[in-house]
Amino acid sequence: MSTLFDLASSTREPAGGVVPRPRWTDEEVAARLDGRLLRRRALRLPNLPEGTVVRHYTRLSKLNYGVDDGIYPLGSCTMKYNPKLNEDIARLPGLTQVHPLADASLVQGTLEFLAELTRLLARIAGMADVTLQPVAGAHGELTGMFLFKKYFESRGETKRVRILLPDSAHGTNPASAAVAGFEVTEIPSNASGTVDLAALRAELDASVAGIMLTVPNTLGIFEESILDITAAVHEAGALAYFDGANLNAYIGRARPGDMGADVFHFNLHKTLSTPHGGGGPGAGPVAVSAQLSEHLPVPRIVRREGKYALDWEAPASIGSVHSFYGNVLVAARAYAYLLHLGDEGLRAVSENAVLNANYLQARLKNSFPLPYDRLCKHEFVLSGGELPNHLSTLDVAKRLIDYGIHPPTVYFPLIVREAMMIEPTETEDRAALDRFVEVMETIAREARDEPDRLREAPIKAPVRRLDQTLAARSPVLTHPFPEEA
Amino acid sequence: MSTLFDLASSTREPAGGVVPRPRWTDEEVAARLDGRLLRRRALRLPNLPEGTVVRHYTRLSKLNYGVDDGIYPLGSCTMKYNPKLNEDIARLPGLTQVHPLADASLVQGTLEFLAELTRLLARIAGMADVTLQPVAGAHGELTGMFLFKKYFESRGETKRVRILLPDSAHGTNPASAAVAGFEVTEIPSNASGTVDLAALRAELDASVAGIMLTVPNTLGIFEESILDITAAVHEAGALAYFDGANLNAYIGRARPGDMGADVFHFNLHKTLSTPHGGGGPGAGPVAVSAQLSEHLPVPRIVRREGKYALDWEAPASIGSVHSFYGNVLVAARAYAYLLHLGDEGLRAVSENAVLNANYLQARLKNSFPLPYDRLCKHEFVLSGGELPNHLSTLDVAKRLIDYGIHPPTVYFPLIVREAMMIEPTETEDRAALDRFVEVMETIAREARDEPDRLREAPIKAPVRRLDQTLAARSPVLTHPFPEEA
Amino acid sequence: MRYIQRDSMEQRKMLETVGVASLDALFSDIPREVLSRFEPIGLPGRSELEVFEHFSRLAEANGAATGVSLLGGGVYDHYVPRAVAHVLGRSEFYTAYTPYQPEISQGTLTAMFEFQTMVCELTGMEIANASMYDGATALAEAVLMANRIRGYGRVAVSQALGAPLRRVLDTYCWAAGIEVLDVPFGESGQTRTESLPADVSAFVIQSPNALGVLEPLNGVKDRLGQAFLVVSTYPLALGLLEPPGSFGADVVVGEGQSLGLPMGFGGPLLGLFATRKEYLRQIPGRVAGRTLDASGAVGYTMAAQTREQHIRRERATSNICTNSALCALAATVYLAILGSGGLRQVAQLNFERAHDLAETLARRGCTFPFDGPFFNEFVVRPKDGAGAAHARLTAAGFVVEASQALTAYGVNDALRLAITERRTDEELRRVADLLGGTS
Amino acid sequence: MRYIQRDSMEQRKMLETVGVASLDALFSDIPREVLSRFEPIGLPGRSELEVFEHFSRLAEANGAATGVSLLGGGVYDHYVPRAVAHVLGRSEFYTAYTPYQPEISQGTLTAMFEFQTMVCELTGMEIANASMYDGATALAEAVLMANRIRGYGRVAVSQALGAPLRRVLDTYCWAAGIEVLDVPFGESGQTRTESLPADVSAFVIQSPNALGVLEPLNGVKDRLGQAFLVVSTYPLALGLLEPPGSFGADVVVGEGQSLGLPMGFGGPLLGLFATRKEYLRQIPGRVAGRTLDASGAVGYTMAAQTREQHIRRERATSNICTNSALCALAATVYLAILGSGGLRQVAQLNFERAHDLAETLARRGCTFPFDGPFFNEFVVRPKDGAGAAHARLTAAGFVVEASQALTAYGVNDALRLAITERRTDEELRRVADLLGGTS
Ligand SMILES: Cc1ncc(COP(=O)(O)O)c(C=O)c1O
Ligand SMILES: Cc1ncc(COP(=O)(O)O)c(C=O)c1O
Repeated sequence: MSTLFDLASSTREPAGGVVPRPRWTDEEVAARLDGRLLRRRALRLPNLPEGTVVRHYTRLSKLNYGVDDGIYPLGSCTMKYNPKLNEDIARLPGLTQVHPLADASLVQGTLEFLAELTRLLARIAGMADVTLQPVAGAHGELTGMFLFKKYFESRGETKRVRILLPDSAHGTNPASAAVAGFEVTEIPSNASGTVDLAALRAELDASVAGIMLTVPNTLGIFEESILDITAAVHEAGALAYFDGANLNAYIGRARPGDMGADVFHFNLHKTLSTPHGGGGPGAGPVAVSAQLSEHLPVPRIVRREGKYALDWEAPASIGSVHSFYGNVLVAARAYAYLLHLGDEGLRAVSENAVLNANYLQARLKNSFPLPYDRLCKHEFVLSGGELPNHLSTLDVAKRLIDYGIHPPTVYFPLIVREAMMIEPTETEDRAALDRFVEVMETIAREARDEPDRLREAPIKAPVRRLDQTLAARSPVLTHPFPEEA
Repeated sequence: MSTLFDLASSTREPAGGVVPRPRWTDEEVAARLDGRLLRRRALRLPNLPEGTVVRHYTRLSKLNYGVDDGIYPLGSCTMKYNPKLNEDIARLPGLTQVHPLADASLVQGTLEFLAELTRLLARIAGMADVTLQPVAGAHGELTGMFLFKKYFESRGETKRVRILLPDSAHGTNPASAAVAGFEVTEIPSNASGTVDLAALRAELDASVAGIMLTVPNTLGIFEESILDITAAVHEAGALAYFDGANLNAYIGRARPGDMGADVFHFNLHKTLSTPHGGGGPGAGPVAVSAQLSEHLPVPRIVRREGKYALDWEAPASIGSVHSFYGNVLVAARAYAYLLHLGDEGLRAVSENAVLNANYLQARLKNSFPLPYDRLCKHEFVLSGGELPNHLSTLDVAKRLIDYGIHPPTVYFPLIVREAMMIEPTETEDRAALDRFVEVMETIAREARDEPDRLREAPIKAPVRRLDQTLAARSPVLTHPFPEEA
Repeated sequence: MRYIQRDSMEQRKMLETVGVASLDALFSDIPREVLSRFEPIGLPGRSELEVFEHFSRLAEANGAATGVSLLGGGVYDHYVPRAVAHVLGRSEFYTAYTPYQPEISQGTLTAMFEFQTMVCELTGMEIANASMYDGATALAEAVLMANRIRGYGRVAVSQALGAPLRRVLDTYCWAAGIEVLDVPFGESGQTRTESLPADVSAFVIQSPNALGVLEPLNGVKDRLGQAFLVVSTYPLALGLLEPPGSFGADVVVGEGQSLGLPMGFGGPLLGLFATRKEYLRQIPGRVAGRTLDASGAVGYTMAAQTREQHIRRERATSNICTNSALCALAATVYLAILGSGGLRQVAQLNFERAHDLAETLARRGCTFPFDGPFFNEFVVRPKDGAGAAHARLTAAGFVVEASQALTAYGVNDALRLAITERRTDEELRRVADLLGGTS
Repeated sequence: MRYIQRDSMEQRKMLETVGVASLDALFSDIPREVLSRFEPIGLPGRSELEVFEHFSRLAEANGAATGVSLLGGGVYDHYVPRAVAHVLGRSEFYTAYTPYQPEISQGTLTAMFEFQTMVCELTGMEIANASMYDGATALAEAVLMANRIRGYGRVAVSQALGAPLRRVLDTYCWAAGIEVLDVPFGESGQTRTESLPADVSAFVIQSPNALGVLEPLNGVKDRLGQAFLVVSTYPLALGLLEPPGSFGADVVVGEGQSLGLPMGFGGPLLGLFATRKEYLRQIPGRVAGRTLDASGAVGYTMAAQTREQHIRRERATSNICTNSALCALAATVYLAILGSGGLRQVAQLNFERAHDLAETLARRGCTFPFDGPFFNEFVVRPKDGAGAAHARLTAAGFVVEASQALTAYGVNDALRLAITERRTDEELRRVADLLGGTS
């Protein structure tokens, strides 16, 4: 894998030509700027013609696997198809060439869709209000934890320092709670993979600020006692945070607000089809119940006398969590998706997401152990713990690559040994699901009869299996430039 | 290679949703349209969700090799880098959403750049006038032949029915002459690869309408006697057509008008960097000397009282050769390229094109015979005629594929046995040229020592070597639908 | 010069390898007189930023782009699903050459094969080529082919053939020495096919024709004798309409712009060309065909290349090399995205909106010079004269053809309007008000 | 529903395999009360055409997009070479997830590695992460990190820190229980670094700061003792300016929007985060590192993952998962296209145009509240008052911040103007005329 820096030869002259040539001499610049402020050593950035750069990144792109290349069953990540319409909308010059400090009268179009999306998300959540400011799921969680903190601070309940978390929770949940200054207490899951209600009740005291729940949980299981859980939490004077990364499991037919959520975050880059970009940008809007809405981040988008405006007056607000108003162009995509789907489409989302997952689960459990064998929602978790010949889940994952399929999420959730967390999403059709089953069955057979095929996998990827330990032990994080003369 | 039709399952329900649902019932439609006019059998077009379609064409795209994937040394085709700026310009809604029949007052922007490009191309050619109407090189040739015809018709010289053509000419030249109703006479090349002047003189009589020349010719050799040739043609009362596909060999330092050309066609999709699109669209503007300009196709773009307009009044015109004004969006790209390059850039084009070709020629002639060993221009022709082990040029070409390089043009020009016609273009840098040399040297070695590697090539392409004869002998040109019930 | 690497040190080294002393020496084979006559074009180089801003200004100077188009006549303001541009934006497609090396061109070739299949489906024909320059040259080449095969040196042409087609046809026929005979149309706007000239190589008719009227193709073929029935069609309409192939057409050609191409001031366009299997060796342009590779796997390649100019040179049946491949890919993806269901929807929407408007206009007292059936385009005579109506529409931001445009067809004081699926109810209401007065 | 296949027949077959009777039965685990309380959002589905037209109208309602921007304060109207969008439009990049499976993510990972290298080059630091949400959260996380390491529970912050940064910093510090101490700025507009509070975990300064003024970082680090020097920077300016790393910064953060991102009403943005090698295990966000594959070939993977929340959960140093990967790719390609030469050109153009305007304004009698050096942004006091000048500029189509925006920094009756390479001579002439009167 050569990098851009490997392409550079030291003799190359600057290509230039993107912008007009500057007019001033170095002396004219220096006359206006203290010498100590001027860059002394030239940047070590290669100067290449556009074609060389484009070829380099075209080549790199082909070393990647994206949703447009095939099924991408990463559990919890909801790698559904990203409509091209939405991409084009987010690239409309009328939306992109807008400065965040422009006067509200000059950005009525953007403010309108932000306001409308806010309104629609609140309806989807069945909750009082929404902020679009958080730019990722974990950022939504953090914002939620800030809201918890502010809520209790405003009530003088400063002793509520603990957050309860099921042991099946996504890693960002405890991390977000910790970054916001809370202590985390883990609640064990019961045999059916859901929250152990008794264990929860035992922890619920006056030191608890709240609970963070993922619904359905990371096993793909709906917390059937969800109403009991939230009732118990509320009874104890605590709040319930719902991680909404898995909303595609019930969107269009159930609402977190009706389950007792006080704060809920959306992952627009999961549920509402905005692309992941190889790791972002996303968007993590947060919905709240009425009692928390005064604490939402500023500014709020309001409508006054038929015009949209930004409102900074919110004395009880937690403040801001983003430079401006969140990932506006991600919000545009999500809004476009909602407009297209409408209510009927939202229902189709959960319908197909859950049907596809159950279909895969039903077919795959013959080939791999399914620790929690029951109706699942949008995803389910197999175990690679019983693989023969000392093979591991990692080997299965890497072998999938050889068949041109992206592996599922592996080794998460932690409560399943050698977990393989599989989420087909609603945009896969049956042909794609059947192909996946077929390949998984083949791999199960290979594990038994030809274990080396798994152990040596991948052999058809751009690189063979990479040494992660080496990368962690002796980190090389930047291009090692040869020492200059 | 599965096609879209292989993806379809018959039970699939229409996806819809691109446009609003129609409102009328079938009866309401039928009430307005004679039943015999209404489609009876449903189209056999699969109804697939967008994601499935996008994945299909994404996969197909990866079976292709484009300029962004690496060097593309197809001789005569000038596969240079296609700047992204130009692509974006050609996609500006202000340029694309313009109907060709809109009133001139509403298309002043487009008319302006068409007029400006016309003017600049005339200056580049050093000729009196230009039409942008032809949409490909061969279309330019045809237009040129029409112009010849009209010219002689207008002078009453109806006996001039012959076109002379060097035996090194590109195949479209004789074909264009034939389609325009001329007879073709071939002129042999001399030992140095250029037109045999004596043979030419011998043919030049009153039955000759003109000559078609490629400058530099398809061997990449500049016709050093070009002035003698055109003088002889003119003396005989005939006209000289220059095929300008190879203009990058001298653009910015010499002009066909100064060499005696009466008609000259540009290949914007070669010389001025517009992309080939897998076989079009291109653009083949035609430049003419003053005496021919009254015959140019209508409409002409004119400027009157500070406004651009279309002028249809040209009684001596050949008429039109295109529905409208040629490939306007290709012209936009070419104009953008010219604006960027300016005079200095145009000079750099020929400089680097010729330097790159001579550099490759110098290095490769050690590995493959070079029948015309002399200074070349933008390209040169090697021969695969001496390959050992009964190998052919085709084998070399296919083996290049295994090294990730697009083969050169093969088996053309016809006057070189087992020709390999190599044109690096000016946008390749030395690293790319050196890599090409290295691979060609490797292949020459393999031809000697491991001939099967060539014979069996390609082995790393999406398919192995394809049977062209089978395709020609038993043509299957459409998807064979299974007989319907 | 963002695209060309000019590195003086590298250049020196390369010149050494070549064995010449200077860059100028590389051009020593060009006669000195020629070099000395050279004059630059007088253009300074400009940065990318400047070129882009310049074109942005040019684009803004095109008022037509922000107007509401009611123009037709071969090119229409249809909606293109956004996915089409995404596929076309894959550089593997748009930066590739004609697929001379099929093993690394399976993307282009497979799509060509799909395109041919789709064109056959749409037109009801047996074989199709991989594209022509545009609908006009496709028609001209169809006539050349018919005349090559039949050899009468004369063709009969409907007078309701669109002017852009007719102009190009005239040029090609003039050069080929083919005589063009006119066939008039009647009060319905339909061509009088009852009595057609004999001893012609082809009869050329367009449906919907230049007046928007659908031609009654039924039975025409039977009256033609030896002559080819050459039909120029509007492919999008074929989502709703019976294809010409069902009426015995020998060649179906058409402008494919409606299938996913922008209007682009008329270019690039997409010529469709479909015919009977028996004429395979006669058709112009390229054709992709299915074949097998050395391992027996299915692949695609250019078929029937023996027809091509490479091999037969002056005996070639066609001079076409570069065609409209990327436009054909656009049409292929457009049809793939829509599917049969979607295409039918689009076609019907065009039909019903145009009829809705026409019926409203009729109720408001506008008249119609022709009473034949139509698809999405019709000629209307506004109540108070075409000139005034045209001025009102233009002032209101509509882009309409001047009424003089129809004089070519002998029609005066009328406007031709094309209504696509992009036109909203609100826009049509305004058109109706401007043409027929408020109800 | 163009994206979801709903085929009743297939669904039936799949339900059979699952062993449930109906689609509704798939949701039997959701409590009935919850299901029964459900209410739809009241939205009909709309076709692609309608959604696109709707957004086109919204885009047109943004007057700011066609105005001439003089706005800055963290986000700037820079020109983005068109090739950037082409690379970003490769679906392999934008439709991929975080590179959990490195073997099929070498594209993303190699680009991350390049990005980190570039950020280090620009900032003069040893290591950088693969991106943060935006400049503000990058700064907040830098302060949290400094406080984690130093543990004083207090940080000192320049009052010339931009409001968008300060707001977020305040929120994060409040939640983490970190006290924020203000450090004032002087008449030059530069922060008074002569005497800084002791016992703080970090000193936070921005250069160029909210007033556009370049901070004199020289010697600051020496006066800080244990405290981290945390500098927020404007990366594009670093094409011309000495990087903070040269002045001993411990953490350099910044808003990366200037490197190839559209303004997009402020999001997505790109947080830069660079620091010293010794803090590798402490930095938030992801990092790509070089490694070898089973055959010994070089490849890239996510390094230092042990820090991540997956493994350490509540002891994680960061909760960041999804970040701004695609924005980082944009910056990488932007810098690759420009090269060191191009970046220097862009930076100098910004500098000279802004100084050109400021000097013209000075000649015309405008005054400047601060006399410190600046890059491309400055605060000016128009001759006849900021309010009137603002109104004139706005009426002339310029997009400018209201003068009240500066009251947060104690500045009244002045405007902040940012001038980028996109501003033409003609535009600057008009600004000068509108602010200073014609000369
Ligand atoms: C269940 C769950 N919660 C939270 C997150 C964090 O979301 P983000 O990556 O957008 O920060 C994820 C994403 O991986 C998730 O799957
Ligand atoms: C020398 C020469 N002449 C003419 C042509 C025909 O040009 P086009 O393919 O644009 O019709 C070509 C292209 O292959 C060529 O190389």
